[in-house]
Amino acid sequence: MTERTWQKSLKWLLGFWLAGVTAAALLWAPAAAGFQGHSFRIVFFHVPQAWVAVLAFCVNLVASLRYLRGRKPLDDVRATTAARLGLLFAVLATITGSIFAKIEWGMFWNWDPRETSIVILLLIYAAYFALRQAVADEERRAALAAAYAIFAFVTMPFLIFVVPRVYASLHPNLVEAARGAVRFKMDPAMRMVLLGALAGFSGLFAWLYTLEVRVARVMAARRAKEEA
Amino acid sequence: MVTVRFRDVAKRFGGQRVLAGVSGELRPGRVLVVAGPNGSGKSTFLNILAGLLRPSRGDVQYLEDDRVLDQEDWYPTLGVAAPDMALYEELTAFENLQLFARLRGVHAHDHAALLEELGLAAAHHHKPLGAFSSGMKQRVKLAQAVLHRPSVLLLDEPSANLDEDGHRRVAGLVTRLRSEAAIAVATNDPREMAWGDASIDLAG
Amino acid sequence: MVTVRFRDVAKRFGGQRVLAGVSGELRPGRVLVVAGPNGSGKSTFLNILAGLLRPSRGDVQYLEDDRVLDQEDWYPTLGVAAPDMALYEELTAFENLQLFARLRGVHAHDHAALLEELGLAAAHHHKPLGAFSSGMKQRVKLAQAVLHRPSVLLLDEPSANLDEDGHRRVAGLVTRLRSEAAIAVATNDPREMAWGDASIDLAG
Amino acid sequence: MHRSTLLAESLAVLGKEVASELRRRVALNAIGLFAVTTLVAVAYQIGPYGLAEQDRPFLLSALLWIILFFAATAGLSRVFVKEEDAHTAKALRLAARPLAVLYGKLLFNLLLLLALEAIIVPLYCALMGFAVKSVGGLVLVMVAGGAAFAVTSTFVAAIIARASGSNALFAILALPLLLPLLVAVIAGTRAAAGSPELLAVFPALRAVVSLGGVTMVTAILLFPVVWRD
Amino acid sequence: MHRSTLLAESLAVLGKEVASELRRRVALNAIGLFAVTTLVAVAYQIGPYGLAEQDRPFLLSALLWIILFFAATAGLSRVFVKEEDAHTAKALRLAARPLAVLYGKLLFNLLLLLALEAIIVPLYCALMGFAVKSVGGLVLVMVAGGAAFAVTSTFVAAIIARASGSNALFAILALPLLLPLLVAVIAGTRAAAGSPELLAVFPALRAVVSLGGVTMVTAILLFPVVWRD
Ligand code: HEM
Ligand SMILES: Nc1ncnc2c1ncn2[C@@H]1O[C@H](COP(=O)(O)OP(=O)(O)OP(=O)(O)O)[C@@H](O)[C@H]1O
Ligand SMILES: Nc1ncnc2c1ncn2[C@@H]1O[C@H](COP(=O)(O)OP(=O)(O)OP(=O)(O)O)[C@@H](O)[C@H]1O
Ligand SMILES: [Mg+2]
Ligand SMILES: [Mg+2]
Repeated sequence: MTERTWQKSLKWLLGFWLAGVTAAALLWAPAAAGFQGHSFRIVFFHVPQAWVAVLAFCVNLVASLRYLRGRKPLDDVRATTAARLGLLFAVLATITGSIFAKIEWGMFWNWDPRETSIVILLLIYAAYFALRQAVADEERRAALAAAYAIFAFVTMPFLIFVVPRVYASLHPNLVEAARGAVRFKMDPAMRMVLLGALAGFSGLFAWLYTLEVRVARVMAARRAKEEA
Repeated sequence: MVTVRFRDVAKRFGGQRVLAGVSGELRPGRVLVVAGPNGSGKSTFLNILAGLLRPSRGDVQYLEDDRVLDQEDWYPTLGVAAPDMALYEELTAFENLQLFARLRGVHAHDHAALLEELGLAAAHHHKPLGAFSSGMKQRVKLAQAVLHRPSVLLLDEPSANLDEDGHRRVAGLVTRLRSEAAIAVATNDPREMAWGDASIDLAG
Repeated sequence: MVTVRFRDVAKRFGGQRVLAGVSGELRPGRVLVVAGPNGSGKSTFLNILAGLLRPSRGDVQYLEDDRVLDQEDWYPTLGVAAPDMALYEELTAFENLQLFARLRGVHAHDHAALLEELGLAAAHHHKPLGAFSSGMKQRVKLAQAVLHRPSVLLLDEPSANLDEDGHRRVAGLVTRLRSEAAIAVATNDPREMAWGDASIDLAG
Repeated sequence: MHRSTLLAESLAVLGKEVASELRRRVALNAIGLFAVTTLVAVAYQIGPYGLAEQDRPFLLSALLWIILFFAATAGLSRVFVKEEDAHTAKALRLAARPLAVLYGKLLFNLLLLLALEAIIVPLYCALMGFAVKSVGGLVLVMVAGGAAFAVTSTFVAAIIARASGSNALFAILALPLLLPLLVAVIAGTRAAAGSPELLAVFPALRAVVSLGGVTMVTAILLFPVVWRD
Repeated sequence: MHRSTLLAESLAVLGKEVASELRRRVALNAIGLFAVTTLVAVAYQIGPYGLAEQDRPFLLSALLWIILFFAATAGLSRVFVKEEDAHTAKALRLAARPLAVLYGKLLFNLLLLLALEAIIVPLYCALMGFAVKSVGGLVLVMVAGGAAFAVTSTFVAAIIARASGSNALFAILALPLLLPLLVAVIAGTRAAAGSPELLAVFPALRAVVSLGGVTMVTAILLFPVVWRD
């Protein structure tokens, strides 16, 4: 197979896979106890979205580190693309999470540590783009953005570990009840669909990511040709 | 003794080509004059030699006894004065020199003598730079550039804002230092062009 | 047409006497050269003429058809360029001129033509000043000083940082404007001293 | 020789501030982000459940104004200091009347502050569960308070920029200007939150308006001195 | 050709910052004015009796840190921004190692913060009737918190100085990174207020110190990139 047809068939495969996972999530997965009606089905989208966001931010970290070592413009493109997709999926996870929270907890927003952490994450990567916008010079923009991304990344473990420990004590009933309920009631069929969805969404991310990077590469090549 | 070798140094800013492949070297004991009209890239070129700007193409090497220096080791050898470089206006002339001496690890230095060599009378040594005249600031800037006896001296328009006497003093300074340093002078002033053993013209 | 008359203008900063009683006048159509070594008080003197500094002794009067102007009315008549005066580096050359034109109520002005008269090619008109070379900034500064056709023009080291061509253009500008303005030029440059019809030497 | 009107000059100064901000490509398009970040920083510490019922009006009003005051300070403090640091003050001093400089910068700060309020206040009320009984009253307090703050902070920023040496006393002078104002706007906000009557905010509003007015007059009288000498 | 030690260089940078600030006091005035104004206004509005008993330790701790946090944010970015505005960065870049610049400016910001805390904290405790059971614990939290705070603010200041110098951008970049720290120091302050045992503040202190340590190491590794490119 040539590279193009190979890529094309991968794309189709991804499409079928996602369609299958969606159908399974909505129709096949058994109802889970402890949830209002069918609301649990949102988990099959919510969790993969959150996971892809985390994945994307890790890709951003790696690309930023590589940029600072090698100073290749393409690594900067990689970092930006990953951050943009990460931001997108984090927003999606927040939206689905809020809908979930409305159904399960009765409110769209509760300042529960999970919600808080993801908002801060969103703010950090929004800040990343605000920084990029504020620097005109391309090299400097890339270097400053990479430095900020790396610096921000090392503070994230604290966001995830320190913050909930202090905050759970504020309104423990809400948080623990919700989390406890879900952890225990995950049956094998549900787990399978969830894993399938995780794989599907990861594939979706990989596709979007490579697409954007390829476009950027072509544009860079064309610009180089124009300048020469 | 440090020699600075530059090969095919080119620089573009966005779409604009500023330097188009300059090669040559700065050698101890010699003065290289960098000439060219306003906006021809003289300051850009000196910034690249100092390692403050990355060239778009080509490279710069600092050689000490044929050993190539890492870029972190360029700075201690360098003395720079330039129009787009200001000293601290809240500090006095003396405090400014003291600061730069400390930063560069120069201990026993007679700042007063250096300032007087450059024609800044003792009465002004303890006045904040914010209250200095343009020519007096320029003299302090030059003192800052040479106080640590640099092996590479990059002077961008060294006698800007100076009077006749100042001009002569800078010429004297360059003469005194040329035996121990590799010197580059970027200038628009015909009198300074005469200082050079070699010259690069960036015009056109 | 404005005449600036100054009588026995003296200035001390703290204990230091900078100007010791200078008298004379700036007359339309004439160029007064203010000479003297660095730190002799040339810029201080121009600042006093512009009303930016209060003299310790003596006074300055602006006379328009023998009417004495209030100090608030000095500014609209004045054009100033000086080394310690910067324009906005975030704004482009064009935007800077536009700003100062608006502030001075000048409506129909061809900024581009003025910049080109001063030798700044059109390619640079829409670049932020922060990316300008020292000589290019100086040209914009001069354009800012003259764009509102001032009746009193105070130029402090007008061709600092300029190349040969820039020098000639500034000389041309002074020649063009001398018929309509009273001009004072403070300078260290022998070539500029030749522009004057009269001169004050602050040395000593 | 031409003369510009004070209005045209003020607008030119305003335009320059806006252009510089746009060129720095930050303050204006990131203004929403700034508002949200600041809000989250506070909401995060003191969520809607963290407060006892009887404390809410006090604390929520105080917190809201701390946020707005901070936003004002962060945006404003540099407008004059930057002119001094970058040596651009001389050109401005020569070309513009002092009052045009004051008005231009003041207008810029006012616009910035009102834009921030428009984003921050509704979001804050939603996020913190701050139930305001008289929305009209709140709007009045916000607009009057925003204007008074813009005046005071602009003037204080000018003082701070030139406070070296002999002017050092001025910085202390700013305190009695700011403090009563902050107290009054907090009281006004609390009144709007606590009572559906528009009249309830009037005592505080009167204080805000008169303080703002007095500061404005002081600023107009003193600014030329601060700016030119 | 000579070489200075990193320590000597850092101290030289610190000395320069202190000397400059003492002569112009821009940062000091901006920070002090904000902190004192908000503090007094809040104290006046809320006062020592204004809060429900059970909420006091938490709310008072949170409020204290919110004031400190915003006050500091208004002034800390100046260390780098003014070098760019005044065009002095080039000389510093050529003469000092990047790390000496980082350490010197970090120390300066730390001193500024500690000075601020030394004034604000006792004043706050007195005005708000904030009874702290373990003064030693509070001091520990304040010092460690101030240090961790200074690290992130200084690093972000270096970034924004090279971007545009906008204070709004500083807040946008720094606040989200400082929030976990804010949570930890508030918890620590509450612990110090609630228990006479020094040990009580240790869990929070551990979080603060480890956060400070990790960000410090990262800042050391990344700073040369930010400063020189
Ligand atoms: C606005 C509200 C919400 C937001 C922003 C949110 C955000 C997140 C994030 C970021 C994750 C991934 C964390 C990780 O990978 O470690 C996650 C996972 C998860 N969320 Fe949510 N969530 C929200 C509401 C909810 C609600 C209401 C429920 C259930 C009652 C829920 C159930 C889950 C479950 C089961 C997982 C995965 C398993 C786990 O890590 O515990 N989420 N959510
Ligand atoms: N950071 C920058 N971004 C964009 N363009 C720049 C930048 N720095 C310099 N330039 C451009 O590069 C060109 C050369 O500038 P440079 O300062 O090197 O000139 P120069 O020869 O030193 O001139 P002068 O005699 O006036 O000092 C100019 O057109 C200038 O606008
Ligand atoms: N604000 C001030 N405070 C104290 N002294 C000052 C102040 N401004 C100027 N001086 C002093 O006044 C003297 C004259 O300065 P001035 O700038 O007028 O000199 P100048 O003739 O323009 O010199 P140059 O040729 O170097 O520009 C100098 O000694 C200077 O230090
Ligand atoms: Mg140059
Ligand atoms: Mg002068």
